[in-house]
Amino acid sequence: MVKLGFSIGDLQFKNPVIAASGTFGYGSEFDDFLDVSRLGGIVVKGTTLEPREGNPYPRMAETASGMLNAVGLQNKGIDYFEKNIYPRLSEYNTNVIVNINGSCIDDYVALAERINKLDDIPAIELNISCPNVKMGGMVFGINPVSAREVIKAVRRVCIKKLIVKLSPNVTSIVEFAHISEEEGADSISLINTLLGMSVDVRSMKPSLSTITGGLSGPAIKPVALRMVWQVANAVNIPVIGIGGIMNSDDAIEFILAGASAIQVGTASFIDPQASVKILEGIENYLIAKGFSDIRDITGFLNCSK
Amino acid sequence: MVKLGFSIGDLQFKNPVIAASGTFGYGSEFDDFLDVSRLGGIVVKGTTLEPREGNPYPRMAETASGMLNAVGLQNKGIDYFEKNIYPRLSEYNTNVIVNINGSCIDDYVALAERINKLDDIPAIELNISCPNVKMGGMVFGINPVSAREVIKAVRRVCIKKLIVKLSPNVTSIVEFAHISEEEGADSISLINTLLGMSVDVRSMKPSLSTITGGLSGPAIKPVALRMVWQVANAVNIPVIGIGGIMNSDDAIEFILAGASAIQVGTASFIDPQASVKILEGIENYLIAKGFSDIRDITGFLNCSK
Amino acid sequence: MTKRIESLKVIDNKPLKKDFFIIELESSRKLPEMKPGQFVQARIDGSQETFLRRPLSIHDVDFVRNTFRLLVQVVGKGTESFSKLNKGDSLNLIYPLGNSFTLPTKGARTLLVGGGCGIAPLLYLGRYLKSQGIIPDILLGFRNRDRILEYNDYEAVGNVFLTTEDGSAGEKGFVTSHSLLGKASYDKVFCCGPEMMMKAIAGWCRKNNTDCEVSLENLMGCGIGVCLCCVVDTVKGHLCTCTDGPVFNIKELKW
Amino acid sequence: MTKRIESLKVIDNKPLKKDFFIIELESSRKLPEMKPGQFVQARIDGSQETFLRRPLSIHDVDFVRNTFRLLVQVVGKGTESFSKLNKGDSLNLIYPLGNSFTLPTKGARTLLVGGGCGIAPLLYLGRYLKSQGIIPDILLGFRNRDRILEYNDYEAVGNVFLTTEDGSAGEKGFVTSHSLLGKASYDKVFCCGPEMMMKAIAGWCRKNNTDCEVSLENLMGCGIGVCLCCVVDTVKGHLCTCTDGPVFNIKELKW
Ligand SMILES: Cc1cc2nc3c(=O)[nH]c(=O)nc-3n(C[C@H](O)[C@H](O)[C@H](O)COP(=O)(O)OP(=O)(O)OC[C@H]3O[C@@H](n4cnc5c(N)ncnc54)[C@H](O)[C@@H]3O)c2cc1C
Ligand SMILES: Cc1cc2nc3c(=O)[nH]c(=O)nc-3n(C[C@H](O)[C@H](O)[C@H](O)COP(=O)(O)OP(=O)(O)OC[C@H]3O[C@@H](n4cnc5c(N)ncnc54)[C@H](O)[C@@H]3O)c2cc1C
Ligand SMILES: Cc1cc2nc3c(=O)[nH]c(=O)nc-3n(C[C@H](O)[C@H](O)[C@H](O)COP(=O)(O)O)c2cc1C
Ligand SMILES: Cc1cc2nc3c(=O)[nH]c(=O)nc-3n(C[C@H](O)[C@H](O)[C@H](O)COP(=O)(O)O)c2cc1C
Ligand code: FES
Ligand code: FES
Repeated sequence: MVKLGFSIGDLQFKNPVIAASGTFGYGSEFDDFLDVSRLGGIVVKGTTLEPREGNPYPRMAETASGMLNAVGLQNKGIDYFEKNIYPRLSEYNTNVIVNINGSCIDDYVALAERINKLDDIPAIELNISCPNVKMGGMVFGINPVSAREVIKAVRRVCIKKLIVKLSPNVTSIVEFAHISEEEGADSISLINTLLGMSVDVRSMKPSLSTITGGLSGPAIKPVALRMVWQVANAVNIPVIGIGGIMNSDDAIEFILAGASAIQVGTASFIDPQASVKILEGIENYLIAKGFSDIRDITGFLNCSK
Repeated sequence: MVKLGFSIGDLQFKNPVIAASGTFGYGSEFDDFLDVSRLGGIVVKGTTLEPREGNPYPRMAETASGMLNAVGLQNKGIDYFEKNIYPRLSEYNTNVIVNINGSCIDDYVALAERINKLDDIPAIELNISCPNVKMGGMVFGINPVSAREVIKAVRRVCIKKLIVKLSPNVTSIVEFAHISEEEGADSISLINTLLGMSVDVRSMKPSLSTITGGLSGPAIKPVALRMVWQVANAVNIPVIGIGGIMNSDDAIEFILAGASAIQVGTASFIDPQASVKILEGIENYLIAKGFSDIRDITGFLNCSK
Repeated sequence: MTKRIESLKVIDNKPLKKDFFIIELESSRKLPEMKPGQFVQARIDGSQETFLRRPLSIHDVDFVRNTFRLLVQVVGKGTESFSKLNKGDSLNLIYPLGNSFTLPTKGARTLLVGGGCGIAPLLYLGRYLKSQGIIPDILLGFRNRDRILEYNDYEAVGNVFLTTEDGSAGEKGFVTSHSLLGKASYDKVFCCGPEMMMKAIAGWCRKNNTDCEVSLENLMGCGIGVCLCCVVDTVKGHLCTCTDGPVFNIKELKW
Repeated sequence: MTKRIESLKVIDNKPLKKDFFIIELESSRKLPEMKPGQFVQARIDGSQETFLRRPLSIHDVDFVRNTFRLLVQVVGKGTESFSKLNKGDSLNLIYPLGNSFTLPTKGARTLLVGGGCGIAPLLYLGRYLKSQGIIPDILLGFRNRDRILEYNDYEAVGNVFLTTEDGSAGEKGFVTSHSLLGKASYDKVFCCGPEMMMKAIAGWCRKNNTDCEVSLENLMGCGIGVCLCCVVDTVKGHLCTCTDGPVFNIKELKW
C-alpha cells in the first residue's frame, strides 16, 4: 500500500485529491456516482453571508478545451448553509472545506467567525479570486494591499486552517503567495479561473451576460502548472494545485511541480467520477514507479539538463 | 466588393489579416501554399542586433488546444536580415513589419535606427513581451516603468509606424495600453504568449529545456479576446488582436470586440493556408451580414441585455 | 431515481429528414427508471470534438428490449459527431437527469405541442399518457414540409395535427394559430420547442386559464446541479434547468 | 521541390504486428517529386484529437499507381487516431518536407540500419538505391521476435540481417553488435531509429571512418521551417530538423 496522505499543519488529509469549489456542489450531487468519503477533501460551493442570485443567464460558454462561467457566486447564504446543508455534510468521512466570499473585509471576517463554530469544518478556503462578481472577489485578489488586509483580518479571527485561493490574473503570483504566507495562511490553493471572454458572431453579442467570465478546464493547465511551480518554490506552506486537471497524469504534473495536493474542478462536469479515477491513477503511478509515499514525488521535478 | 482595408495613421493595409511574428518565418516559407501578397501584412520573425542561437532543445510541447514554445528568439541578427532577407521581402506587395527585440533599451533603439533606413519596412513591432529570454523581452513588458522607458526611447528615434506588442502576463493590460498610447505608439498588438509550463510524467522532467515557455493557440483565445476588448475600449489608436485565431469566426470575434486587425499565429502551423482562408471567411461574413465595410463591425459588439 | 454514468451501445442510428437522426442505445445493465421529460448528458468517450457533454431528451424507451432512443438535430459539432456514430459504437451518458412532466389526472383533456427537435420528449410522454388511458392531441409545428419529421410514432399515441410556417403541409402558420386551439379546450398542455413557440403557447394557456408545462433548453455545464450555469429566472429566483427542470410550470416562470 | 497541402484518400490501412500499421494514400493529382528521407506532416481533417500535425516518413512510393505508404507505430493519441482510419477516409498532409538522404556514388558498398519505426524511410531509400544499381545490406534491429515487422519488402531491395535484443530471432543484441559490422566494411551507412541506436552506429562509423547519415526524429511544431522548435545542435549551430534535416551527416552533429 502506498501512502497518499498529506497534511496542512496538524490537519490530516487521507489523500491529495480534493473536489474544487463550485464544481462539486455540496457533495451529495455525486453520491450516485462515487463514494465522496474516498476523497481527500471537498471544498463546497462558494458561500457568502447573504443569499445571492448570481448573474443573469447566459452564464456559460464552451471554449477550446475549456469553458467560461459567469455564475457569480449564486448560493443561499451562510444561514441556510448552517441549517440545511452543514448537518448533511457531517456524514462524509472526509475534510469538508468551506469556500468563503465577501464584498468587503467585514463579510469575510463574519463568515470566518460563523465557520469557527462549525465543528465538522476543519478549514476554510478564502476566495479572493472570483472574477464574476463586481464587488469583492478578484478585486481583492489582484491588489497586494487589499489581499494582505483581507488575509490578515480573517487570520486574526479564524481558528480553522486557512487556505488562501489565489487569482491567476496577476503579474506576479509569487508576490501574492508571499503575502499569504506572511499573513499566516496555512496553505495556498491556486489557480482560480483566468478572466476570459467569448463572442457569438451570429448574434454579434458577448456569449455571457457579464461579457467577461472565468476560464477553466485543460486550456488553462499550462498556466496553472507554471504558477503552482513558481509558488511551490517560493513558500514553505503546502500548495494545492488547481486548473485543468482531467486525469491522473495531469494531477501528477502538479505534484511533481510541487503541489502537496490537487483539486479537481471542471473535470467533474464531464465525468462525475473523475476525482476517484484520478485518485486511483495516482496510486497506480506511484506503484509503477516504485514509490511508496506520494511525498517522495512532491516537488520531485527533475530540472537538470 | 466589401471594403476590408484599415490604416495605422497614414499607413494603409489592404485588409486586416496579418501573419504573426515567429509563426510565418520571412514569408517565403509559405510561397508554395499561398500568395503572401494577398495578406494585409506580415510580421517577420523576432529580430535582434546580434545573431542568437535561442534555447536548447526541447523547445516545444503540445498542450490541450495549444502549444508551448521556448524558442528564445533564435535569429541571425539584423546584419544578416538586412543583407540576405530584406531584399527578398521587398518583392511582396504587402506591409512587411519587423518584430524587434533587445536585452536592453540601447538594443531596441539601435534596431529601430537600423530599420529606419529600410525603405520597404513601413512599421516595427516592438516586442516587449517575449517570455522565452532571460534578459529583456517580457521583463520589459510586465513592468510599467521599464515598458514606458523602452517605448519612449524607441519612439524618439523611430520614423516608422510603431506597434507595441503587449504581454498578457500582467494584472492590468489596460495600464500597459495607456502607457503605449501616451508614449506615442501608433498601434498596439496583443497578446503575446501566456507563460505556461508542462511536465513529462514519464521522465519526471519539464517538457521544455527552459521549464516554462509561451502558450499559444486556441486555448488562450478567451484571455486574448478579453484583453483586446479591454484595450480597445481604453485607447484611441488601432488595436491588433492576436491569440488562438484559427478561423474567420475567431477573427470576427476579435474585430467585434474592437480590433482593427488581427494576426494569425500558431494556426499557420496546422494549416499554412489559414491566413488566406481567414481573409476569405471575413469577406463572406460581411457579405452574408450585409455590411460593405469591415469598419462597420469593428467594435460593434452588442453589449445591451 | 438513481443517476448513472454508462457507455451504451449504439444499436441503430437512423438519419431522418434534413439534419435529424434517431439514435437507439442499448444498456448492458437493466435500464433505470426513466420518466417522460427527463434527459441525458451525452459525450463520445475519449472524443475531443467537444469539451462538455450535450443534453438530449429521452425520446422513447423500450423497457422490454432494454433500449431507448434519442431524437437529435445537428446544429453544431457535438450533435454532428453523434450523427456519425455507427452501430456498435458507444455513447457515454449520464442519465436519467432532471425532473419530469407532471402527469395529469385520469380523463384530463391533454394537448402536447412541439416544434423542431422539441418534439423529442413528447413521444415518450404520449406513450406514457396512453398507458394511463389518456389519448392526447399532439400539435406539431415545422418550418415547411421538408422539415416535417416522421410522425407515425406520434400517431400511435395521440391525434396528430400539423402546422407549417409556409402552409406546405398541415395548416399554415405557427402552432398558436392552428384552428385546434380555437375549437378545443384542455385541462393540461405540455410544450417543448423553440422559446418563441413556448412563450406563445404559454400566453395562450394563461389567457385560457389552462395548466401548462414547458420543457426548457438552456446551456448546461454539468447537468447534475453543481455548476449553476443553467439557471432560469423564476418567481422563486434562479432555478437550475437541469435539476429543478427542465420541465417548469408556466406559473413558475417570469414569461 | 514544391510543397503542397492536400487531403489524400486512404486506400488501405493494414495493421502489422503489435502497434504498427501501414497506410496507403492516393492523390487525386499527380504526385510531386519525393525523395528518400523526406517526410509528411499529417493530420485528420477537422480532428480535435491532436492540436498539431504529426511528422511521418515516406515509407514507399508507387509513382505508377500514384500512391505512397506510411509505416507508423502507435505511440500516442495522434498515431492512434491514424491507425483507425478506414479505406475511403482522408488524411490531410503537408508534403513532401525536409531534405533527403545523399545518394552514394555507383558501386558504393552501402549499409542501411534501422530500428523500430525508424525502418520506415529505409524501404524507399533501398528501392531507390536498387534502381541505381546498388544492392544495400539492410540491418534491422528489434526488441524481440514479436516486434519484428514484415520485412519481405526489404528483402526485395537488399540483403536483410536481423538482430533482436533477446535473441528470439536473428542475432542476439543490438544492431551494433551484429557480426556483419565485424566482417564487412562500407562506403556509406544510412541509419534511422532510436537515438541511442543512431549514436551507437555513428560511433562505429566514426571509428571505421565510414561516411554516415542519420535521420533524426525531433518534436515539430510546423514542419516547414518557421517555428524553430525542431532544432538540433550542430557544428554550424542550431539547425532545423524539418528543413535542414531530417537527414544529417554525422560530421555535422555534436554526437
Ligand atoms: C434539457 C435539454 C434537452 C434537449 N433535448 C434535445 C433533443 O432531444 N434533441 C436535440 O436535438 N436537441 C436537444 N437539446 C438541445 C441540444 O442540447 C443542443 O442542440 C446541443 O447541445 C448542441 O450541441 P452542438 O455541439 O451540436 O452545438 P454547438 O456547437 O454547441 O452550438 C451550436 C449552436 O446552438 C446553440 N445552442 C447549443 N446548445 C444550446 C442550448 N442548449 N440552448 C440553446 N442554444 C443552444 C449554440 O449557442 C450555437 O449557436 C436539448 C437541450 C436541453 C437543455
Ligand atoms: C522526421 C520524422 C519522421 C518520422 N517518421 C515516422 C514514421 O515514419 N513512422 C512513425 O511511426 N513515426 C515517425 N516519427 C515519429 C512520430 O512523428 C511520432 O511518433 C508521433 O508524432 C507521435 O504522435 P502521437 O500523437 O501518437 O504521440 P504523442 O501523444 O504526441 O506522444 C507520445 C510519446 O511519444 C513522444 N514523442 C512524440 N513525438 C516524438 C518525436 N518526434 N520524437 C521523440 N519523441 C516523440 C512524446 O514525448 C510522448 O512521450 C517521425 C518523426 C519525425 C520527426
Ligand atoms: C462553474 C464554476 C463555478 C465555480 N465556482 C467557484 C466558487 O464558488 N469559488 C471558488 O473559489 N472557485 C470557483 N470556481 C473555480 C474552480 O474552483 C477552479 O479554481 C477553476 O475552475 C480551475 O480549475 P478547473 O480547471 O479544474 O476547473 C468555479 C469554477 C467553475 C467552472
Ligand atoms: C513558435 C513561436 C514563436 C514565436 N516567436 C515570436 C517572436 O519572435 N516575436 C513575437 O513578438 N512573438 C512571437 N510569437 C508569438 C506570436 O506572434 C503570437 O503572439 C502568439 O503565438 C499568440 O498567437 P497565436 O495563438 O495565434 O499563436 C511566437 C509564437 C510561437 C508559437
Ligand atoms: S447544468 Fe450545471 S447546474 Fe445545471
Ligand atoms: S518544425 Fe517548425 S521549424 Fe522545424
